[in-house]
Amino acid sequence: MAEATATGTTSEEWQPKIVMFCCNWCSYGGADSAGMGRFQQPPTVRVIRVMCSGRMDPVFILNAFLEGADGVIFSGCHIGDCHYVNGNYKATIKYKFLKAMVNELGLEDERLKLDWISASEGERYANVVTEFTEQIKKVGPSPLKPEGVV
Amino acid sequence: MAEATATGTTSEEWQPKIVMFCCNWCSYGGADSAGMGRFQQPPTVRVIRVMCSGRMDPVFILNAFLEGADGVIFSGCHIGDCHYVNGNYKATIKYKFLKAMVNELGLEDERLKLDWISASEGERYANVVTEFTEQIKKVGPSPLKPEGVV
Amino acid sequence: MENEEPRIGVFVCECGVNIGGYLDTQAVADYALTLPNVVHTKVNKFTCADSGQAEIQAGIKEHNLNRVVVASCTPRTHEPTFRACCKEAGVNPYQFEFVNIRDQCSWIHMWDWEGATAKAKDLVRMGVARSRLLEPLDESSVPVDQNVLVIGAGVAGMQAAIDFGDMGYNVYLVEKGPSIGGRMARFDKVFPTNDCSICILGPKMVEVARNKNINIMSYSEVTDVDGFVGNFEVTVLHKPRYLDTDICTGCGACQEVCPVELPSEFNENFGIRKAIYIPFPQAVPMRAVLDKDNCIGCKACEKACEAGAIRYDQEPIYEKLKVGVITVAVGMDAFDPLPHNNYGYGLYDNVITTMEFERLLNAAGPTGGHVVRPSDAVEPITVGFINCVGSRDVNENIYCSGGVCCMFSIKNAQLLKEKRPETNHYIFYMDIRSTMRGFEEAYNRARDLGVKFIRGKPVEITEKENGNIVVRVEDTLKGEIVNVELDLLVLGTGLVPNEGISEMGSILKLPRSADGFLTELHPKLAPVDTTTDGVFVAGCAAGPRDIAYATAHGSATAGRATRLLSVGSAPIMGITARIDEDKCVVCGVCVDKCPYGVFEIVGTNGDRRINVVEALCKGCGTCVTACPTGALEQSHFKNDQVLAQVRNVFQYGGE
Amino acid sequence: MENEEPRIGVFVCECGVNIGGYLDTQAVADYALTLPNVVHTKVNKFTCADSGQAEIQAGIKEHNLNRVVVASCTPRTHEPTFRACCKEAGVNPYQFEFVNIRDQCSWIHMWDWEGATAKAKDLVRMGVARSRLLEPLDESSVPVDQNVLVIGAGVAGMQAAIDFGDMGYNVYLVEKGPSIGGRMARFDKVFPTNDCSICILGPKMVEVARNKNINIMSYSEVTDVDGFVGNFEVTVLHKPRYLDTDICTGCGACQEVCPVELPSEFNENFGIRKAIYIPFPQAVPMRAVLDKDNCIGCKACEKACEAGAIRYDQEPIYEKLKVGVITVAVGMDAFDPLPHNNYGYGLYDNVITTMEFERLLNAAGPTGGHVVRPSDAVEPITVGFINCVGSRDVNENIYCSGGVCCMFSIKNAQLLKEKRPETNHYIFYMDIRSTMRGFEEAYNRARDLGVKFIRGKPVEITEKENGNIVVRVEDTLKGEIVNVELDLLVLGTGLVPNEGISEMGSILKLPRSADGFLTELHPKLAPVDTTTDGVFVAGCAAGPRDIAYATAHGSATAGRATRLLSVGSAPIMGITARIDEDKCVVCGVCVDKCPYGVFEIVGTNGDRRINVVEALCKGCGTCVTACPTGALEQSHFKNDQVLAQVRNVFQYGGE
Repeated sequence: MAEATATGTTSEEWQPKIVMFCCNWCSYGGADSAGMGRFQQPPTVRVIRVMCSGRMDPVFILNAFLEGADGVIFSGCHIGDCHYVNGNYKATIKYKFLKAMVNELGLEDERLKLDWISASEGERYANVVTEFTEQIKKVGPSPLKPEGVV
Repeated sequence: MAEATATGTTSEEWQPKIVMFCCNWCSYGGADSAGMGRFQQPPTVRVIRVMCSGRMDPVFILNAFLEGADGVIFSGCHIGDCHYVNGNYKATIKYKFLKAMVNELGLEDERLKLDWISASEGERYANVVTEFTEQIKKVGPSPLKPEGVV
Repeated sequence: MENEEPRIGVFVCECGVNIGGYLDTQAVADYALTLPNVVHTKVNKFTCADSGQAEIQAGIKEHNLNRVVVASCTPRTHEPTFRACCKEAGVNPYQFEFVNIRDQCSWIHMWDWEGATAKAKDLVRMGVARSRLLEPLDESSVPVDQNVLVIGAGVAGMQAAIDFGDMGYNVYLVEKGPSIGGRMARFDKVFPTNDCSICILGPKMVEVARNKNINIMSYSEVTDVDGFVGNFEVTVLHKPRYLDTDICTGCGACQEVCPVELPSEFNENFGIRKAIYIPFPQAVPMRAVLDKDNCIGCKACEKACEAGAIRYDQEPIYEKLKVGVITVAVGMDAFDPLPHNNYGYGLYDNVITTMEFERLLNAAGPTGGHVVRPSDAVEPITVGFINCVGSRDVNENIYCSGGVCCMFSIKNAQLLKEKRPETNHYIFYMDIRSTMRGFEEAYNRARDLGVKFIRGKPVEITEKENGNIVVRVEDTLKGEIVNVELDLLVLGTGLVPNEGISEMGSILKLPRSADGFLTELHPKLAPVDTTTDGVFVAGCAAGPRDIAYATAHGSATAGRATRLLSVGSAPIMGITARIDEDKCVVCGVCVDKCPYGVFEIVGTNGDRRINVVEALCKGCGTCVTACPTGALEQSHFKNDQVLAQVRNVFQYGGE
Repeated sequence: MENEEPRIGVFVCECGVNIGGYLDTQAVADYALTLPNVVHTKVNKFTCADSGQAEIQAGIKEHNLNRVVVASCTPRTHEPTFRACCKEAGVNPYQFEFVNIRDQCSWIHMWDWEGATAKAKDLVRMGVARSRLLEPLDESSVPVDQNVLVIGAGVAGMQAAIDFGDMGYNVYLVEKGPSIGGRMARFDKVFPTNDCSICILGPKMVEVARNKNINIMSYSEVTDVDGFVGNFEVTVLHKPRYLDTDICTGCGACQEVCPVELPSEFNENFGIRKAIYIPFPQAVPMRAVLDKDNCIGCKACEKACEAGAIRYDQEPIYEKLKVGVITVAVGMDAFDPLPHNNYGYGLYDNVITTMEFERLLNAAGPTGGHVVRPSDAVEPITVGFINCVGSRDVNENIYCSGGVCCMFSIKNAQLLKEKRPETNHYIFYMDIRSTMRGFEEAYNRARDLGVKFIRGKPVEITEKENGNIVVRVEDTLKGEIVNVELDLLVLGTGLVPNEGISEMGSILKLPRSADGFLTELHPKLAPVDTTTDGVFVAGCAAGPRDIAYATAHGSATAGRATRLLSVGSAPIMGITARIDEDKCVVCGVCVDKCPYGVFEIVGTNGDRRINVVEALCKGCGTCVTACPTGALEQSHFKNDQVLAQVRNVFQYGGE
């Protein structure tokens, strides 16, 4: 099992695995800015880039949970700043629907997060990741995680 | 004699009339800069613009004296800064020749002046004019001045 | 080609030690080679360098790759580079996949070698999974309309218009005010040369007016922009001047007779203008404008106008323009100290702003160039200037206004001192920021003239009975509190975004930065490009800067935009929405969801179908998410492509 | 038309109160009407304004004028305006005459109403006399070659080349170094975002290399430029690299085996390079270069080169190019503190410059990104930065380097603090000049990180036995002398003109300003134009500025120059030399006097004559003065035209 440490860090503590969807213009840029600013954060997040938070298909998020995600964040431009007029506003509507779905799946509310992060907010991006990681650590591994998944 | 005060100022003191040749790029610019900087000076100078101090024909200067000029200045870019490579250097050769001519005409040395003034030297321009005016006042009206000329 | 078995090459960049120093690049590359369809991997020192790209191209040839994955920095800066590299070597640029293991991995997990390495492997696995499903896309292009829109006719916008016009392109220069010229027309002198501002601007304004290719649309506003690079549809509102500008000669007879006196905006509300007025003596176009809100309807102007130009019943006109490229040069405003009464402004008569001082100093201004204090019209002897008013202030704006306000104070103190040597001047500052060419020399001149510089931020401003102003300040160089009594206090107000910038940002879909100004595409290397293709930004719309910088910016937008105009076509993204008509039930949800009008229902009854105008699509994918039948897909971000990434975040332990 | 009786109109400008406030404009106009051939006079409020120009044009029509005299500001700014105005109304632009009664009269005699009025009358009389003799001249034009020369491939030059190339023009990009990229390639990070410099520059370098319209001529120098706008003949020296660049693959095998170790210029002489070397890992072109001066001739490289690219006998090649426009972007140098041992540099090991610090900090630098002090290779704990080294200093350079050095220190202190939080940092400054977008925020971040800012110019630097550096400085905010002991001292060196700028200025006939950088045509409104038509200046060649500004400048030159390229022709002045062959004795004096090669003797014996290549003439008139027979005349500055002015300085009292 060469990949035994694939999810982990040097510490023995359990590290959650979080899927994060970022829009290309703001949040993905914010993730890059965190890098440029060297804002350190736990290596728990796997970012998937889409062009707009409006592209955030509920099927993506449900799939992430079914595959084993301990938490999911989706993130776009601040309201009013959408590169595509109002895709982020449309995303908020999906979010409400998804919140309900998450509960129906038997997952805790805290596992799904929507946050607006602009391209310049590198530090805030790092804080969001760090805080969400802590939050997920508190609620523990996802009950939906298929056995053997890392 | 409606033009009685045409050469004068509000004071009764004699005011010389000085002809000044300026190259377009440096000295004429310096004269403008004096204006922009509001560097006050006596209204004794009449500027004639040529493109380069290298255009300074001895005939212009001799004519100026013969017509009644109490003094003549010619001015160009500082050596090394000529817009036309080295026209100002060529002007220095004319100047030596002219100095000799001025003496032969029976005029004082002080009535002819060569000075390099750059476009940015507004204050220096005003000083040159003021000092040359004082100098000419000391030597007095040109002996070559035709009668009745103002 | 679409059914070709994927042959994927994975290139892992060390980026010097930027990646190589914080995670095990060789382990990542070795791991990649274990993934399905990966037939070649290589670690490059710098993948983006010529040598790195050569290695990619050699890999493509040697291993007959049809897909390339690069794990390095970020697609936001380097995707175009690698796409072009792939294309050159025969791999479709859309079958290139970027994996971000620097900005989003090595740089943020600098103390966790194993964690970073494991994450990089995950990310590469996700990228490879997506790569496998990527389809080749055609790069198409759209024609570029040869007309140009310049929004804002300050010095940056005018310069852009002149450059475009001189090149031979037809330019619409839209200015919301009644004359072109912008802020610079109101300055008395410009630093550091102390040139008379309108004297040097006037010829440029006339140059604009005379340019046969420039259509000046003054007193007009851009209210809507549709379309896309090369093909923008612009709506311009021509506000009524209430006169026929073809007939008006700008003689000014109307303003002579108008009985209504109002504060003059051009003179910063010192002095008056009439309800019908010529904006200022050098206005272009030299036409009157009637301020209907304040008109009392006496019709005196109509009687006085020999040309018969007055039209009380004029209506706003909306005009549609088609343009290929746009320069946005909407400029800035001066910080307004009134709402917070900064430093007593608005409370004490003899506290004025820099811009007000400019007009008082101006020979053509309301006082004929005599700087007088408002309380009693007396010419002040002792004058103070406070820098950074509204700038470098956590309560107002954090940013510095480009050193512009420092220079205004220095220039104005100097000019008044030269004009009236009996005056004394104090400049209260935090840092003197005389950075650009000739500025430091101007600062030295002011010092030599005897202008006193006190380093300290005033803590209290009080007014004496005689109207004098007392500034209480800690002189931080002397370490003592001093009280300086002044006849007049001038606030060096900073530069803030133009009041219309928020709306303009929305109309053009341009983001704004934390400082409120429009955001450039890249703060260093693409300073006049924007995130919207074909739209460029010049001058203070993209942050405070001085006149020379704004002018260069104007020309820079012309330089950048002409790349599109001169070639006559612009590439468009392949990531547009496509429809599967077999699945579509013509419910019309997409029609409503799309902000760009990509979709239209055509035909009737049984023949109804959705028509997709691909060139309008900007590739957000929102419609796909909304489509209830799955008939819509976004190329390059298809559901299965994104889901492949989602699924490959995880793996079974024994896999 | 030439023999038409002159009908002169004289327009006297009040320029608001700029003229009208200091002399009697109406009296001047009335006086003008008494002069021969003057048939119309008018006083305008602002002659240059739309309304004033309309008055000129109305005057031309009403009074059938064939000559116009305007008495107003200065021809240096407004002559083109009025010439165009005249031309529109049917008066030949060369029969317009400018009389300067503002800059050279009202503004300099502000307290002498009568003296100024009398002088203005004299000047108008002189102008009218000259006007009477002015001849119509054709405005001719020359074709503009569609090739472009960009000199210098730093970020400004690269940007210009990209923009020109994208427009479709063929670009020669001449760079004296062995790789493009310029100074920016050597920086570690760029402020204020702390982006990795080469990471963002690399793609731009590759973009240049990939652009099919750009011919990169690296390791080459422009040695001569002849000709004129649209038609420059350029000589480029290709220095020998001593290898065949078509064959060299940049593999680096040569430098592996070369036994000669030399200080690495790219790494600011920290670390080594070989006598044959690849300039740096991201170099474009990625080719080796052999430093023949230091080669020992062992031929190890020749044996190691599998491609067989080495050519020891390569000779310099001089190539002639023809181009229509030129962008000069020769950049800057960092101030060198060695000659004067500023702050102990050169005396004490642990005093280094900003650029040296950049290379130490750089992960791909000589220390792999470990900042160590030179004396003992220990990583310093306490680091000091002195700003304004070589700038704002009467003994070195008076000017400020654009705030660039302030930002370098702030960035570098911040980066090292983030990398090694145990370090302490002191920045010694006079004013912190964080003016541009995001700079103030970066300054605040550095403060928040704990970087200490001490306001004061160090007065003494001493070295301790352990190599530590003690900075003695008056902390001007505390008002006390402090001694700060440092492990390492970094000098924030200013920006100075590139060492080659003097020669470049001479080659292109461009003046330099007091600061040593090239002079723009106008410091505010023509920031990238020069006094030589068709030649434009970008980036730090025209004074210190940051990367964003330099990049915008590069695009701005493309914008300005494309005006000429796109129209395909450039107007040339009518004020050239003309010859009267009947008077010419073919003595050849003019041939020697003309610096532009306008004159050539053609024919033999009895058929010998002077051929005048008018397009080469720049209109200085020096040849006319030299011509012994009076055969030469300068159009528009003919002897009788100038003499008319001379004679009309004076008048007889009773006239």
